[in-house]
Amino acid sequence: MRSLISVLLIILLSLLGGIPDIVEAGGRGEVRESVRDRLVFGLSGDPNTLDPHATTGTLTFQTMRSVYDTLVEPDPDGRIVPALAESWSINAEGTRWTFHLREDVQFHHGRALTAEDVRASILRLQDPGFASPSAHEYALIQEVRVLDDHTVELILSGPHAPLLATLASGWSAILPADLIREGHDFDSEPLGTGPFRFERWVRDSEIRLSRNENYWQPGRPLLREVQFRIITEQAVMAQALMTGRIDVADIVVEPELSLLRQSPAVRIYESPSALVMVLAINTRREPLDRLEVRRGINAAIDKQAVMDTAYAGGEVVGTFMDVANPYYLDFTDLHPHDPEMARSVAAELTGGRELVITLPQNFEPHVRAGELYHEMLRNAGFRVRTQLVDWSTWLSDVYREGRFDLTVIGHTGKLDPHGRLAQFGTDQTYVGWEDPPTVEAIEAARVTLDPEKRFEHYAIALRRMAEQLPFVFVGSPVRYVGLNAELRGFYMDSRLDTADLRNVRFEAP
Amino acid sequence: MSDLRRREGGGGAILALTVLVALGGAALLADRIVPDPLTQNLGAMLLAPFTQGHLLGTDHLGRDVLSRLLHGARSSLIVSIGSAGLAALIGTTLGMVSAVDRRGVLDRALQIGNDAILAFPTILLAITVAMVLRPGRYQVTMTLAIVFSPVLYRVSRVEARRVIQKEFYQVSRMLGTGRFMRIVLHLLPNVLPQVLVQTASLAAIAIGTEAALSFLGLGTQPPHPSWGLMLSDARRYLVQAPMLSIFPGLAAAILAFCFQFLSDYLAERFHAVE
Amino acid sequence: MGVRWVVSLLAQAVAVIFLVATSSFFLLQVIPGDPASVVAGLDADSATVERVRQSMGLDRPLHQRYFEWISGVSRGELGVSHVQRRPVEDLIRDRLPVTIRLAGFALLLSLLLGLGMAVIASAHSAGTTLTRLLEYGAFAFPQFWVALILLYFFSFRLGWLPMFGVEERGSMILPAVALALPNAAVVSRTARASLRELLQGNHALAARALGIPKSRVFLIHLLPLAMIPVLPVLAIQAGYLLAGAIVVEQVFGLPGLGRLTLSAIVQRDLPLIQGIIVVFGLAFPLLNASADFLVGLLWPRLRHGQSS
Amino acid sequence: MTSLSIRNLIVEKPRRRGTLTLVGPLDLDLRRGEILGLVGESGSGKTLTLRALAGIPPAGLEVRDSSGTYHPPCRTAMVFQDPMGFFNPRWRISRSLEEVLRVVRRVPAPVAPARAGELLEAVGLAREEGKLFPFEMSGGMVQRSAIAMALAVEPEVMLADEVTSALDPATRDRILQLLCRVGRERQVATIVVSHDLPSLAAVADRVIVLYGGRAIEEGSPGEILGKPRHRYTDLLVRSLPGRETRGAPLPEIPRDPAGDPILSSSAGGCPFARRCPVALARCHGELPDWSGEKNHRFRCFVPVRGEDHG
Repeated sequence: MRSLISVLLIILLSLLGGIPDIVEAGGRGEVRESVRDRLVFGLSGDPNTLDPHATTGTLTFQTMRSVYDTLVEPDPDGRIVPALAESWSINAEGTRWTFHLREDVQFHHGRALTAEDVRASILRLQDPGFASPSAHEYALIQEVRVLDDHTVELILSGPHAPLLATLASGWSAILPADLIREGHDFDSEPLGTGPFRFERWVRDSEIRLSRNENYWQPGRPLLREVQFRIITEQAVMAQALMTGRIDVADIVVEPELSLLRQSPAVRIYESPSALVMVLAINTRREPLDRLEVRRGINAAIDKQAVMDTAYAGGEVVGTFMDVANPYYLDFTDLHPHDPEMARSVAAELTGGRELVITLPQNFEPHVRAGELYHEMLRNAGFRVRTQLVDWSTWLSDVYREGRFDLTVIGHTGKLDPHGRLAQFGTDQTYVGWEDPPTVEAIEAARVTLDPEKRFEHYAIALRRMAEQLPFVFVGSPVRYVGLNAELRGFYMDSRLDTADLRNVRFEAP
Repeated sequence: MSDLRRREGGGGAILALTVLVALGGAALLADRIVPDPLTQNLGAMLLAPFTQGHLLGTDHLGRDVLSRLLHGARSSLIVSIGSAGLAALIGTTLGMVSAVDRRGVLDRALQIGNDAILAFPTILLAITVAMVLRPGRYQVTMTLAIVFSPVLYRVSRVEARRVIQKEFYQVSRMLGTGRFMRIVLHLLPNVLPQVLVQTASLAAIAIGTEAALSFLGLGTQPPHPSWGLMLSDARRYLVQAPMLSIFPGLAAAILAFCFQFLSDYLAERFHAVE
Repeated sequence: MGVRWVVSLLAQAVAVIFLVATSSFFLLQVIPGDPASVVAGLDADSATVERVRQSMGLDRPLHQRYFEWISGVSRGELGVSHVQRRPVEDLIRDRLPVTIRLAGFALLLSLLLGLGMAVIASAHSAGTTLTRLLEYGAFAFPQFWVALILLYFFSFRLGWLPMFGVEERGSMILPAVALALPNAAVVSRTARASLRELLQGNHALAARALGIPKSRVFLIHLLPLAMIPVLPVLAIQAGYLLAGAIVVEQVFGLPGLGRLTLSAIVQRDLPLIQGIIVVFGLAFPLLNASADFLVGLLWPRLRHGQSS
Repeated sequence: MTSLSIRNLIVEKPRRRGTLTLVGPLDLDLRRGEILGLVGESGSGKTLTLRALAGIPPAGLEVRDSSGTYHPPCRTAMVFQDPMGFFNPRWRISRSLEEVLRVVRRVPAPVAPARAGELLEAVGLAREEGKLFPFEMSGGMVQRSAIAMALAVEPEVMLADEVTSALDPATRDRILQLLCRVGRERQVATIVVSHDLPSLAAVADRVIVLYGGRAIEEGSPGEILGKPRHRYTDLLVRSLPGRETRGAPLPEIPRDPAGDPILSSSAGGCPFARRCPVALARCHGELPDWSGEKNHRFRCFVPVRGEDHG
C-alpha cells in the first residue's frame, strides 16, 4: 500500500509541477487596465517562421508587418507611399531605381538604418543558398548599389513595373545587415525597424510584441503591447471575441459571422477582399479543352448563390480580377447563368465522362462551395464526383502537376495585378490554358511603367480570359475581421491581407 | 451455472442484433424510403426538426438530415464491419502462423513487426496510410484494418499458443493429422471465439476513428454523407443548430453500443463455456 | 529481472524503433504532397520551387537521405524541420511539456474515473449496467465531438472553464476530461473484470470468513490488487493518449505535440513527422517497461523474479 | 457445554421454477473443544456447509435454519484448502495478522505486532517468519499462518475446509494435528472437512458422513471405520486402500444415472438411492429417520450388518 501511495504521490507531484506557472499566468491575465493599451489579436494559425524572407505564409506577414518596415508601403487608397524611403526616382528606361532613406530610423537593437541594410536584405532574398520562396520577384535586380549611407540604387536588367509593389509587400522587409552577417536566427527572433518590437513566441500559442518607443512615425504606435493568440477552431475564436478574451478575430466566415453580427460587443470590419474565387478548369483534359463545355459548366453555376452560401456574400466577377481593383473590368454579362444551356452541353458534349472536383480541405468555405458546385453540375446533368485532398496534396498534385478536372480555390491578389496574372496564358499554369494574346498583353503591361497604358494591356488579357473561361470566375468575397466594438483605427490592407496596428487604440470607456 | 450467465446480457444482445439488422436494412433501402441526401435547398437551410416535411430538419446546405443519416449508415456500416472483419482476417491468419511456427524465426519477426505497428501512434498511422491510399470510404476501411490487425494478431497468437499446449492438440499431432487440417480442425475453432469478441469491439472503435478521419478530411468524400462527416460539418453549427450534431452523434453511439453489446455478450458466453 | 532480461528487452526495443523509423521514412516518401511546394506557396514559379527543394535536400537520392537520417537518429539527432527550419528535437522538446501534462492529467483522471466506475459496478448490479453504458458511451462518441460538446457547455454556455490556451487556471480540465474518457472506459473494464475475479477468489472469501467487514475487504484488500492488471493496460493506453492529443489539442488550442504533429502532416514536414514517430516509438517500449516496473512494485511476487 | 447448535440448516438456490435445495436440512451440535469431522465425496456439500456456517455462501445461494434466516450464531473462523489464496499476496504475513487483530478484534495498533508474534509461535512458526511474503513460504508454513489467522479472531467455532489436500503427505498430518491441538487447547469447537476418511478419523472426536447435502451417518471414528452401517459409508470404507482383504475385487461405487447427487437428493428420497446396489423402492421416495445408538446413528432402510465385514 505504501508503495502504491508513493507512486501516486510522485505522479501527482510531477503534474502539480506545472501548476505554479498556470496560476501565475492566470493572475497576470486578470489585470484590467483603466485605459486599455494592450491588444489581443486572435490569429487563426501559427506561423511556420517569423522570417518574412523565408515564407509566403500570410500568418507570418500578419504578425511581422508590425515588426518590420519596407522601403515603401501601400496606403488605404491603393497608392504606394514612402515608408523607410523618403522618396525615390526611376530613370526613363525603368532600369535604375534610386531610393533615399529616412535618416531617423533605428533598428530595435539601437543601430540606425543605413543603405547597407537594404542591400543586405535584397541580397539575402536573392541568395540561392537561402532559397527564399519570393526570390523570383527580385530576379531582375542585377545589382544593389550603396551610393551613400542613406541612398541605395537598384540596377535592373530591364524595366519591371511590379517591382515597386514587391518592395511594398511584407516579404521585402528590411533586416539589419549586421545580424544577417552574424547568422542571427530570424526564424524565431525577428528584429526590424517596425512599430513594435518582438518579445516572445510560444509556438502554437502566442506571439507578444511591445511598443517600439523610437519608432520613426512620431506618436505611433498607440498600443503598449500586442499579443497574438493562436486559435485554430473558428467557433472558439468567435466565442473568445464575444466574451472579450480577444479583441480581433483575423478571419471571420460563416456561420460564425452571423453569430458575431448579433453581438453588441463586436464590430465587423468589412473590406472588399482581393480574392477571386474560382472553379478552375483543367483545359488540357478532354472534354474540358473545348470552350463550349467550359461555357456549359460556367452556365450551370449560380455564382451569386455560391458567394452568398459558401463565402458569406460578395460580388460576382466575370474575369480574373477582384471587384475593388483599379484594373477591374466588368464582364459579368458575357456568360449569364443558364441551366438550360448547361443541360444541353452536359447531354451532348461530355460523352458521359465523370468530372472530378478536387477540393482542398484546408479552408472550409471552399469545401462548402465544392458541395454547391457538385450539386449544381449534377442538376445540370453532368456526372460529378468530389475528392477532398489536403493542402499539400492539392499544391503538388493539382497546382504543380495539373492532375485534376475541376478544382476550387481563391486566387489572392497582390499589390500589383502582375502578381495575379503572371504566367497565365502560358503552359506553366495549373489550368493549362495557352493563349498567346494574353501572354503578350501581360508581358507588355509588366514592362510598362505608365499606369494608363498598363490598364489597356491588362484589359486585353482580362477580356481574353473572360471569353475563354479557363476558370469559372465566381466572385470576390468580402473580407471580414471581427473587432472589439471599442477598437478604433484598425486598418487591414486587403491586397496584402495584413493588419496595420500603428493607429489602433481603444476608445476610452 | 451457464444458463444463468447466458441470460445476463442476452436480452441486450438480441436488442443489439435487432438494431444492427434494422440499421443495415434502412441503409440498404435508404434510396427507397427517404429523399435524395444530396439535394440542396438553399432556401431551407438549418431547419429545425419537424419543419417543412423534414423529420430531423436540414443541414447547412438545406439537405434533409434524416436522408443523410440513413445514407450515412451505409458508410458507417461498411467501414466498421469491413475494417474489423478485414483486421480479423489479417490478424488471425498471421497470429496463427506465428503460433504454429516451430522454429520461432517467423514468430519473432512477426512479433517485432507487430510491435512496430503498435509503436506507431494509431492516428498517425491511420493518417499516413489514409494519405497513401487517398481519401475515401473503402480506403478508410483498409486503413483501419491495417491499424487494427495487431490487436487481433496478439489475441489469436496467445489463444493459439494456449490451444497448442493442450493435450488434445498434441494428441492429434501424434495421431498424424496433417498440419493444415490440424489448424483448421483444432486451432481455428478454438481461436475464433476470442477473435470474434475483439472484432465486435473493434467494430465499435472503428466508428469513432472513422469520424476522426472524416474530421481530418480523410474519410468519406463529400457531398456523400457519413456520420463522421456529418459530425465534422455540424461542429461549426453547435451554437445555431445543436441538433445537427446530436443526431449523427447519437447514431454513431448507438451503432457502437450495439457492437460493444455483442462483444460483451460473446465474451460472457465463451467465458461460460470454458 | 536479470541482466539478460534487460538486454533482450533493449535489443527488442532497438529493433522495433529501427523498424518504425525505417518504415516511417519510406512510407512518408509515398504520401502525396510536396514539401517544397508548401513552403514556396502559390505564387512561386517552378525554378523557385526547385531551389526550395534543393535547400531542403530533397533533390538528393533517397538512399543517401535515408542513411544520413538514420545515422543521425542513432546519434540522437532527428534532423532539421523543413518548414520551421529548426532542429526537430528542439521543436519536440518545446511541445512535450504541454502534452505530457495533458496526458498525465488525463491518465490520472482516467485511473480515478475508471476505478470509481469499477467500484460502483462491483458494489451494485444496477451499477454494473450503468457502468457498462458509460463505458460504451466513452468508446462510442468520437473524441473530437465529445471535446466540442464539453467546450460548448462548460466554456461557451456556462463560462466555467477557459476555452483555449494553457495560461488560465483550469485550462487543462476540459481537454484532460475529453482525453480521459475512452481511457477511463478501458480502465473500468479491466478493473471490473479483475475485481470480479478477486471478489470470487479465495482471498476475499478468507477475509470475509474471518469477519473483516465487506467494505474494508473491498477497498483495502482488493482494490490495490485489482490495480495490477490495470497498469499494463494503462501503459498501452498512454500511447493512445498521445494520439488522442492530436484531436483534443486541436480543439482546445493547446500548444502541444498533437498540434505539432498535425501541422507537420499538413505541411509535409517530413523530418518533423519522422522525428515525432521515432519519439513515439521510443515512448512505447519505455511505457511498457515502466508499467512492468510498477507492477513489480505493487506485486512483490513479480519483483522477486521468476524464481518461484 | 455446546458452542454451536443448529437445527435444519438449509442451503438453497432460488430459481424461476421453485428452489433447489443443495444442503440439508442438517442438524449440528458441537461442544467446546470438540473436533467434528465432515466427510464425503466431492459434490456432497461439505464446503457449501462450511461456507454457510461461516456466513459467506456463494453468490446466488440462500441459507436458512429453523428460525427462517441464518446468521452465524457465534464467532467463526475459516481455514481454506488453498493456503496461498488465503493471504493477500501483497502483504507480509504479519501485516495480514495485524489487519485481522485490529479490524476484527479491535486490538490497539501498538499491541498488534506482539500479539501477531504470539500467534505465529502458537502455530509453530518463528516471529521473524512473519516478515515473509506468502509466496516466500512453503505450503505448510502458509497453512500454519492461516491457522494463526483463524486463531487471531478468537473464534468459538473453527471451520477447516480440506486444509491438508494441497499439502504433501508428510506435512498433512502435522497440520491436521496442529489444528486439532490448538482447537482443544483453546477450547474451540472445530469442524474439519475432508474426503480423506482415515486421516480425519485419526484426529476427530466425531465424524458425520455427508452425501448429496444430507447427513447419512454419524458416529465416533472407530465405529464409522470399523462398522459402517449406511450402504454408502460401507462402500466408501471398503474402497479405502489397504482394505481389499481376502482378494475380493475392489468394490466400485456405481455411477449416478442422474449425474449430480444433489439433483437426486432434491427428489426427496435417499440421495444415494440411485447408485445403491440394494436400494428398495421406498428408498427413492423417502429418506429414513435416524436409527442406531447415540454414538453411532445412520439413515438407511437396508443398513449393513456388522457381520458383513467379518
